[in-house]
Amino acid sequence: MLAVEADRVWKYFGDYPALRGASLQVPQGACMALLGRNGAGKTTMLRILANLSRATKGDVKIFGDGSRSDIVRRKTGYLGHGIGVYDDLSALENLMLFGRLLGVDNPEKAAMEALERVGLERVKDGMAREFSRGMRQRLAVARAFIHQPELLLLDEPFTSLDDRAINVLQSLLKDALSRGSTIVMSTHQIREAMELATNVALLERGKIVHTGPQTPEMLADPGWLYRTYGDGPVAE
Amino acid sequence: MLAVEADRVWKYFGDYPALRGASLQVPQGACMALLGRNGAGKTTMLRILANLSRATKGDVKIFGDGSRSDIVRRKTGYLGHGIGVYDDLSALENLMLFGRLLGVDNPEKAAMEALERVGLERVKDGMAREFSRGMRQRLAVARAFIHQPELLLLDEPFTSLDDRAINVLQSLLKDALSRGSTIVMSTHQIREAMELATNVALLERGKIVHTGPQTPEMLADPGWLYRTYGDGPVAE
Amino acid sequence: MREKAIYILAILAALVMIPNLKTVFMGLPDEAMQGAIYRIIFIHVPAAINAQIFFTVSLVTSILFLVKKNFLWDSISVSCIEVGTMLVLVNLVTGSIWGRNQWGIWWAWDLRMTSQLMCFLLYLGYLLVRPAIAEPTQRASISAFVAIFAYADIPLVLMAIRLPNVRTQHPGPVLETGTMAPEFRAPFGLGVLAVFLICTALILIRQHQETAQREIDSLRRELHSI
Amino acid sequence: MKRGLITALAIAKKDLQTELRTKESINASASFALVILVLFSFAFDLGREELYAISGGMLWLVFSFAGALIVNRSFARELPNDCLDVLIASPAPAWAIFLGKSVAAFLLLFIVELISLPVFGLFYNIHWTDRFGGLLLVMALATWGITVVGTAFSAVTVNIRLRELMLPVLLYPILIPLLIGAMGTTTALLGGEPMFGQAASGEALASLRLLVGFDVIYTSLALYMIEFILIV
Amino acid sequence: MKRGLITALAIAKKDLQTELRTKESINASASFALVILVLFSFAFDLGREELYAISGGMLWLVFSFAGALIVNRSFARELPNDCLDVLIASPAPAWAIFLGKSVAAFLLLFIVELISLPVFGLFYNIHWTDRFGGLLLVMALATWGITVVGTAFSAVTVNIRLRELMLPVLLYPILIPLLIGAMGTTTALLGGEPMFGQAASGEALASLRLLVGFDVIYTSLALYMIEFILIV
Ligand code: HEM
Ligand SMILES: Nc1ncnc2c1ncn2[C@@H]1O[C@H](COP(=O)(O)OP(=O)(O)OP(=O)(O)O)[C@@H](O)[C@H]1O
Ligand SMILES: Nc1ncnc2c1ncn2[C@@H]1O[C@H](COP(=O)(O)OP(=O)(O)OP(=O)(O)O)[C@@H](O)[C@H]1O
Ligand SMILES: [Mg+2]
Ligand SMILES: [Mg+2]
Repeated sequence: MLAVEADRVWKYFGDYPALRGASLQVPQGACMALLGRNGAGKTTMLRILANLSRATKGDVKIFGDGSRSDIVRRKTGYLGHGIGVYDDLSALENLMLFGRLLGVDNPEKAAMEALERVGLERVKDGMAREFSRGMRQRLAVARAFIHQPELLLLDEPFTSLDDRAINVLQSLLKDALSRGSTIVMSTHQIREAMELATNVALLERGKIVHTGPQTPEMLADPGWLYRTYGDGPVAE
Repeated sequence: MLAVEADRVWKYFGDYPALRGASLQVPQGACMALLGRNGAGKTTMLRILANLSRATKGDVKIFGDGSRSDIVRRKTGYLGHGIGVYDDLSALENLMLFGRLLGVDNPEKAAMEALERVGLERVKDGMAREFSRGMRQRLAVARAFIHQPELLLLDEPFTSLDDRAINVLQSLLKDALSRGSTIVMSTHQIREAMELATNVALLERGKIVHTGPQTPEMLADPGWLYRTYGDGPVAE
Repeated sequence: MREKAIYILAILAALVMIPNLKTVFMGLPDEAMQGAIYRIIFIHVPAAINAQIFFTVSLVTSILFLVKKNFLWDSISVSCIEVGTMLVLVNLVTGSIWGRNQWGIWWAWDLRMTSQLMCFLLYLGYLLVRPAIAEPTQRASISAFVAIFAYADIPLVLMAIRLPNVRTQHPGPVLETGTMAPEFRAPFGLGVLAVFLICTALILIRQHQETAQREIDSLRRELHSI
Repeated sequence: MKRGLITALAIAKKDLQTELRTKESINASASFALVILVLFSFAFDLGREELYAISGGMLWLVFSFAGALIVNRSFARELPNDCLDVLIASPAPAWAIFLGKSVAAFLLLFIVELISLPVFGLFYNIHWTDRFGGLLLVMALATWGITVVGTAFSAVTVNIRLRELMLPVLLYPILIPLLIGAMGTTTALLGGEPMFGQAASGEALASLRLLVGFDVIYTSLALYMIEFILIV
Repeated sequence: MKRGLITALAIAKKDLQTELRTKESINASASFALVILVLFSFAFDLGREELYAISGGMLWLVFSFAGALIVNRSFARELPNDCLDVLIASPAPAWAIFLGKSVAAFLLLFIVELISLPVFGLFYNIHWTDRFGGLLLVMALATWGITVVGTAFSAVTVNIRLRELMLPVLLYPILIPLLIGAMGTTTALLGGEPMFGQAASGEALASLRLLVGFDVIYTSLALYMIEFILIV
């Protein structure tokens, strides 16, 4: 079954079409890297998939369900540019709150487990405000994972992280993949993404111009994809 | 002469020392890549060099001048996380305003030249608000360059840029270097930085643990520096 | 050392205050026009005078902080202002009670009362803004700035009953005009001294807490950053 | 429905927890109310009779200013780390998020009102204690109206620039009927008129009906429409 | 000094340009002023005499609310793209940045006042045209006081949570003497008293002196101290 199925999705901001009939299929269990230049529409696409924004035209089905029922929403985890946790709550309180909102059975237990997974159990009562950037990002990951989502939507998850934080995040994502989750992530850091990606999709000016499995060329040379399927890096 | 000379600089945020006696020398005409993990103190250091923040202890001299006179401030350009241009002014108005503030002789002429350098002369009357992310970043670069600064301080300039925008930025920076300017930039994207860097400095927990010229190892393997001089990527 | 100073101050305060309270309540006769209620003056005025003293200290230490950037000055400022604001509140409440008894109303909007209320609100603003700023250096600088601005009200409070063409509901000056009965003067002076001693002890305690709190905060941050 | 209410409760609890933990917002709004009361007092330097005549008006002006500040934070509180996105993406229904936030704002504003009322009585020498029950009823009804409409507009304005400017401009005109009702009843109550029974003029009852109607209409409207506002 | 003034002018021009281009803050604050005027008219259902007695008070309340909205944006306008950092890093002296922003805020508030004054006259049937000169003088002096202190506090609160709440809490108490002066003089002027000459009561002159004193003290204090809070 397909985890994500977007069929000719259009999204207008005013008169400007940020997406112009983008179609995307992500099989279950895959890790899809959504690549594309600045302004190509990656964030827009992910927000539509996460039901944060409505497509102007076109159909989006998540796990075969086009109606955005809360059953589907309970299966998705979203991590955008912001970390999505409250600065004035402790790590544990944050996770318990989101556990409750996401309909997790035992929010406290789930929260503790999530904290352990990201290695924050020691500081569970610390306010998120006091965390360093790396810790905040981990808390955000724990938050996005707390309900063991079957579909993870990540917008530039590696931005501004150091090598060590990137490793932690990658191993968490690998874990999730091995449990059968599906991942869609946008990124400009192609090398880091390719460690995980099984599939890639290339967005250009609101259209998907290429989708396919990851190939060795992409790993070896990050620019290859753009040169082959996109319009290449031209000097302007 | 040294362009930047920081001598055992301490910066306390309250009682927390973000910098603990960091010393940094940047010779004139060099491009220094300031590397370090999240929270190491890169941003703090750059802000002190840019006179946006005062060191608690220690001396900072820019072009041999420790007093932060406005002559020195006129020689520095700073580009932080934010792009530092006004959304409701046109590209030209923005640059003319900053030209005037920076004491450029003929603000209008300087602004037009700067726009040409970054390839925005076509849209000089467009509001910055309407620019795409890549265009905004270029405008920010033009802003930081308008007074032909002899010292450029850049905080993670490559973040969230696509390959093409990175190329444009890199060639601008190479230009500046060839004109004799000095650059200090922080970054996590070591590969992109190494294209330009002549020197590297590694910050760890508020101390500079290594400075030296760029070597081929660094180019080939971005983790090498951390492993050799830092405490290496340990699993936590 | 600090602890000793606090104990000594507290003991001194007790030594001054207890006999003085005895004089005030048992020794002095009721006042001719007001009856027993006039005894409020022995807390109403010392509270105001001490508040003004501590605000003045905070003005000086705020300026010192801005110049020297040493957190010691900041911690003294904030302790002085906390205690001073409490004293102003005491002054306002006792004044209101007195007014209710004398004039039949809790409050009249004359210049003295208004300026004193303004003083309370200004320093309350200081105490509100402080915790909203997370970064300590910034917090201390901004606090110092606000404290200096707020102090501009103090001369107004003092002048309020001394301006030639302003009529106030509040009684005029009694101290420097010598209208205070001679037997009231000693207990009054001792009252001022007692409040001063107690509050200085409080300020020392608060100042210590403030410093300790900053250290704890930074230790916790350090722990987190590992 | 049940899950929705659980969500609403969780959200309300979270809002109150963060607000009351830092106590900033409640302290600041209470002192804001205090400061405005003081400002009014020089602005309207009136005799005793006239003071009573405008007492309800003043009180509700202060409450509605404080209310605008409180609801302004209602959805804005979700902005810093993009928490709003997470809430919307979660299975929590939009109306439950909205309801939770309205309840939290209501409680916060109510606390501020309870703090300001005695201060108001003191400053203006107005007796309010013997009509406290009636006042509480009016306060509860009108405060709910202010917060429910305010929270709805807070959701509308959360993503626009100049949020803090636009909110009052949108909010106050809508609140006018509610405020007229609340002001009238409050003035009557403070003037010594009872609310029910023989001596009541009937106007108070009419005002109460107005308040209830306002609350019912706007609460249902907001609950129903919030979905369309939050997801664009 | 000369370069500082050029900078101040450039900053003031920039602020006015962005403001007048989008007209956001001026529209919002003018409509806020109007809305408040309308609210007042419901809240204070008074006779003609009493209206004149509180006219100055009402007017300055409205102006100071509108002023708080305008100065709130003064430094906040620099936040979106971290423009404030760029300003501070530039050779422009802090006092010049501050001065430029104060001037811009002054002009904006003055425009809003000039818009609201006739509306006020219409709503409340108050004649103001024959005392326009005196009113202008009072407005200029008091508005400068409001904006200079307001801009200073806008710099203080620019980076703190709850900015829009903290600013009025800090600002209004400091403005009390200024507002008392402005309100008194304005009421007298609207009541028909001339400001100078034989028939003047002398109080107006005392108030003017108060306003000038306030302006001078706080302007110099702010210009001198702003450096310490902008660069930390
Ligand atoms: C809430 C209302 C009141 C306030 C805010 C208030 C405030 C003050 C203040 C600030 C002082 C100045 C102390 C100093 O010189 O440093 C003072 C002094 C004094 N108050 Fe009050 N007061 C109030 C009510 C009253 C009432 C009702 C009375 C008596 C009927 C009273 C009698 C005095 C006297 C006799 C002094 C000493 C005057 C002097 O020589 O300075 N006050 N008050
Ligand atoms: N809220 C919005 N209003 C108007 N235009 C928007 C909005 N959001 C995005 N856009 C426009 O839509 C286009 C796609 O934006 P989007 O953020 O999806 O790009 P992206 O691929 O995520 O780029 P980046 O790599 O820079 O993050 C851009 O041209 C952008 O300017
Ligand atoms: N304004 C501030 N208040 C309190 N602490 C701060 C502040 N700015 C920075 N810090 C702390 O100082 C340390 C250094 O921060 P800094 O931003 O300089 O790190 P960095 O090297 O730039 O990290 P990153 O790679 O994540 O950008 C961190 O622990 C951070 O939490
Ligand atoms: Mg994006
Ligand atoms: Mg940084």
